[in-house]
Amino acid sequence: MSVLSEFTKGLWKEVPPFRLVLGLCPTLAVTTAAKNGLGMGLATTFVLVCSNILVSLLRNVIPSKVRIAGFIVIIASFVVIVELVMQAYFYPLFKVLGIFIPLIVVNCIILGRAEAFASKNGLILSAADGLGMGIGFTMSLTFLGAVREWMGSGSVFGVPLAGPHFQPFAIMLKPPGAFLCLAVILAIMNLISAKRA
Amino acid sequence: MHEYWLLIVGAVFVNNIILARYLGNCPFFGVSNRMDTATGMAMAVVFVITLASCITWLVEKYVLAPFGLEYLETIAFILVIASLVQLVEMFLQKSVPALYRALGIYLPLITTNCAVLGVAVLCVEEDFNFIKTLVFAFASAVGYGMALIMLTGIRERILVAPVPKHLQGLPVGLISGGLLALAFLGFLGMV
Amino acid sequence: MLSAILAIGGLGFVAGVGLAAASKIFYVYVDPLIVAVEEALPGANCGGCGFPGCSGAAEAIATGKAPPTICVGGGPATHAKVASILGIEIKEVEPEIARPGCYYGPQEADLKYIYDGLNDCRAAMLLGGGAKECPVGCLGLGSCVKACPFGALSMGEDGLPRVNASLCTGCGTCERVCPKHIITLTSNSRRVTQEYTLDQCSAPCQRTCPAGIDIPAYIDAAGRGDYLEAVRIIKEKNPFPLVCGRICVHPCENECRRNLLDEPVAINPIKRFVADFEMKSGSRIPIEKAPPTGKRIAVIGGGAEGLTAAFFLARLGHEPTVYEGKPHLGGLLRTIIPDSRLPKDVLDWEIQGILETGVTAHTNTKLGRDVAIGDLLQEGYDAVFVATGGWDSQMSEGLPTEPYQMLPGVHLLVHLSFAHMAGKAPQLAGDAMIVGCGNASIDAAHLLKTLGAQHVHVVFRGSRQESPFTDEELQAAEAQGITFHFRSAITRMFGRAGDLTHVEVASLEKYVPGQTLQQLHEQAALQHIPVQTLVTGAGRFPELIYAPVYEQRGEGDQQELVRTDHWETVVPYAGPFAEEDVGIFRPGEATTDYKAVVEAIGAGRRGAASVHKRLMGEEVAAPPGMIRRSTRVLTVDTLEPLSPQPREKMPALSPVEQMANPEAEVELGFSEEQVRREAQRCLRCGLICYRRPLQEPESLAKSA
Amino acid sequence: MRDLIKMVVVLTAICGTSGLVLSYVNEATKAPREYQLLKFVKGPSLKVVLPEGYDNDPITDKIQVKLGTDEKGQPILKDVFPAKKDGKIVAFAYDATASGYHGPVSLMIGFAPDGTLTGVSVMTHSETPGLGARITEPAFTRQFAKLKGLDQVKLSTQGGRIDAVSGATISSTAAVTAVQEAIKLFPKIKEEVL
Repeated sequence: MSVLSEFTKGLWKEVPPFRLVLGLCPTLAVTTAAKNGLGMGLATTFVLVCSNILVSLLRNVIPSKVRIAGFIVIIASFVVIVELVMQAYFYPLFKVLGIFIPLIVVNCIILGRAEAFASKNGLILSAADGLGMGIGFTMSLTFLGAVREWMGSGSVFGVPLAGPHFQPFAIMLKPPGAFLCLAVILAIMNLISAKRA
Repeated sequence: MHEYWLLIVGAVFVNNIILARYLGNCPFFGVSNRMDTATGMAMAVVFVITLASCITWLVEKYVLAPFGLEYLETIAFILVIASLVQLVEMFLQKSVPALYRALGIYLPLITTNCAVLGVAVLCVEEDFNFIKTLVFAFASAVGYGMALIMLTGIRERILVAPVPKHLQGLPVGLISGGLLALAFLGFLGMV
Repeated sequence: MLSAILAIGGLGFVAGVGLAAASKIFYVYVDPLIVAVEEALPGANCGGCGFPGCSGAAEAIATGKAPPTICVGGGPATHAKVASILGIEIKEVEPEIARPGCYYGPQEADLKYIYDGLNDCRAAMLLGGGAKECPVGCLGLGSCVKACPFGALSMGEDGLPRVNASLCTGCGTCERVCPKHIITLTSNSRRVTQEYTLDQCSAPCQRTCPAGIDIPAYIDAAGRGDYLEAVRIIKEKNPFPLVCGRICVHPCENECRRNLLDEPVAINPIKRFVADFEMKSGSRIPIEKAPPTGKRIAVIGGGAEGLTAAFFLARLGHEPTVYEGKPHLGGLLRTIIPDSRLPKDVLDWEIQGILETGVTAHTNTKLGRDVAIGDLLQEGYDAVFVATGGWDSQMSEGLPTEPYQMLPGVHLLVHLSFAHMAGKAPQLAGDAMIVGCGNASIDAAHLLKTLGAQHVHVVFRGSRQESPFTDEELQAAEAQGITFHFRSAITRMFGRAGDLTHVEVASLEKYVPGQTLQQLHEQAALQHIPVQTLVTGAGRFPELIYAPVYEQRGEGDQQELVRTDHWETVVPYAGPFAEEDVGIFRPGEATTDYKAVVEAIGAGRRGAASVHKRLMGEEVAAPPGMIRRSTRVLTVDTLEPLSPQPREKMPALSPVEQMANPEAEVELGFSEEQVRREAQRCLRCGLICYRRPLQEPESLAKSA
Repeated sequence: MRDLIKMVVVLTAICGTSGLVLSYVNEATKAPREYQLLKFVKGPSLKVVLPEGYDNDPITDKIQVKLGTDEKGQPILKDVFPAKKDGKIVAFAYDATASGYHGPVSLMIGFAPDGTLTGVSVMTHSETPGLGARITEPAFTRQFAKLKGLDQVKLSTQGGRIDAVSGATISSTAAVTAVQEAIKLFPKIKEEVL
């Protein structure tokens, strides 16, 4: 139960959308470009770490009957902060992520970590857990975004990478592409895990 | 009337809340393994989305907007939804035990179903009136239930199909969802 | 700013008040116990407990409708947690584990057709019961693997499921989904009480073994060099591998499929080698035992059968105590087998091992002289199992002229008539019954009348036409107060303390061999005949279980079972070699003697299984579908070309050496290399499969 | 009962605190948020409708013009975005809205100080894709440049110099109407701005 292991488990062993299959909506919806994935991931990480810290601090104060409601308010407050800040300083990203910024509040990862981890563990461990999970989530989203952007628009982070004769797979930017792409990534992760074991 | 038909067809098919708007994906893949749980979840979602959207609309209109507090939408809505779900759960358990047994176990899952908050926020963003909010929320939820039940039907059949080992389970479920979404893409431009 | 605080704070206030009020208004009493129990359960909703999910199970546990141990998925840790919530102690539950019962995957087995349909055993099963020729072969499509809620199963390269023992919780999901019932749960108790049935794979040798040892499995283990595993497999059916390895008549080798090719596998010498290996290692392998049941059982007779019964009763979690009339345990193994075949120190080591599994033994304590069945039951034994041995062991004590009564009210005709000649016969009172005396029945009846019996019943297994008596003789006898029961069998005896009170006689008119006692009860009237004396023409006492009768007292919820001083007898179910299965004195087994120690061992194990079933409240009967001598079993009568390989020769002392040292053991046992070579000869047979060169797909297609 | 009170108090306290913090954050980010909103919603249109060669940021320098009061007495304000060169206003732009086929059509209209249109750009609309939506295309909007006065800014069918997008008369009319509205406001705004 070291801080390091709590941190690193989120990076591969329990990397959220791929292993825990939590937080699928933003994973699928905003990853049309690597940049969007990165932005969403960072926003989520911020909320995750902050809410983990606060929930961990308040875990003995909140009565169990209003636990969920209390946690949600805490999370929602951070989400609103993110929303306002993003609107003020990263407007284009704010516009792209749209409705999915308020929806960070119901991202199962955040409430899940608050419930399952932060409400039972101390400050440092909870922060490490949140940071690890957040970074894992960010990496996953960025990766998925990069793949979809590369296939769907022929570029990654806006940098053209596919050559002049590339015909973009427009479908990759649409919902079916999101589902298919995630399916293939999950299958590859299964394959890697099987090979390792 | 015409307007409402468009709203309904748009919410159920064209902008299907899961397959086109990517809302509520976790339970979409989580409970689509068995038909009875999927049906139960679908019913519970229809109920909660409709109720929650109406109440959040009232909150927005009569609490937030008059004071210029629209920026607190997220926190107010989620608070309302979480409390509402819990209230409904308690109410059903006491008053309609039969319904509680059928739907009750899915209710806690719904709090974190982003479709609920998502539809509530959409209604406010689109500046619907109360009736439109009611219709849109109900239609969206029906679209959700329909997609969930369709995917469950597919996944139940896939269970006995020879799926390559590493695709078994969620990956093939995602592919099924993707093909379903591809089919729904055909509705684009209908409204 | 104030408006924001007020709005959100107000919403929070309203929500809080709303929830608080709702939790009062809509308060539904949920037993906190149920909630606590449910939290302790794993939540996998596997259904292994038989309730709809964990919440259903929690409710059942909390309301006392189910024991805290029903959660098979959670295992002991969960049981302990649940029990501590309920505040009760738990009884340990025997761990179970899934075991696939097929050894040849679809690539190696004979197929009826090539299956290319839905990837599911249940679907494949619909097509003529699956692609395999063998009716009990694994279809290899992995329905069990997919069903396992704990990920304990995987599909091997050979197309057979593999169990990861550390993950298997014994929930039984695989057993329920397997359409062929190939993969089953198995525990120590299930294995030691197992009989071979038609719906499982068995090799000819193991079906022929009177003890029922899983021969292919132990030879396989020996061939791998895992000798102790081989011993463990043998001891699930036979606690005497050292003894049997030396003196067994090994009927198994007669049935060995290798006979079709060259010579049978040296099954018994391999057993001897592995048993010797254990002995030479100086320590004994640990014997798996079921959790203690707290039941005490007296076993009468310390011979091979009694010790076997005691050994298996101990393995089933009971507390057996052996009563032996002679100063030493071992019975005929000690008295009539010469040292040159079975050295005494080997026998002693073997018996010591049996005692160490938890068997108490009292020697020099003879039934009827030092101890009586009524007294043993009075003392609190939950059952008395009588394994007094064959006529030869009776005779080895000489003919008693002062007969002591071993079983309450039961006499051997031969003892009674010798005592009568010596003028020391006991005075009889009340009615008497005679069974199995054949031609001497009427004379015996007269003898009983002379000794004071009022009315005499004669029970014949055969019909009136088959009896050796003429109608006149019968009429004359009946006139003298002798009643005949033709085509009848004694099924039970009843008594109180040390006395026989009455006997249950069943008509066999409608009996079909193979039926159980219960089935017989359903179609034939049972007569309860009050008699105080039962005389048998057999040379020995049958195996019998004496068990106390419980009475239900009190009314409604206050009902409880109270033990009385009445008893009844239970007949152990007959093994595969009995001709008929009902009645205390049944032909083919109980009225003859065991020609070989391995038969006595088989009877001892079945006796233990019968006692166990009785104590657990189950019907004492052979498992349905048990393969009997008369059962037709699918097998093969020719082998595909295989290269012959001569059987290893048993090293033995030369005649000269034998003369020089008559006490020395003659057969020396295989060397390790011989065992390895010999084990390779085993074809590892199944029902119709056996080890053979892999067929090429083309030749398979041609043969199809 | 104690439990219930604690429940209410804790929840109210959390919510209240959250309201406090959020309203502070709201205030703190208000200015940059408004700036960003204008920059990204109106910025691209401004770039199109204002003539090249100005050296200021029209959004930072925006001027709020009071056009009158509504029925409640609240002032009606209009944002006017001036383009300056060397501190002198060379052009300015503001938006105007009219009803289209599917809802409001909102345009940004640029004026030179003499009232000549410097450019027109459609900011938001919800017209039918492929038909009404073609009013956003330069082929349509380009026609407005260099026109002056209500007489010229009319559909050609009504004697003006604007050709409607074929098959989308209503959308085209909406765009033209919006521009006309803007032109009507021009004198008053010019007075305030210059």
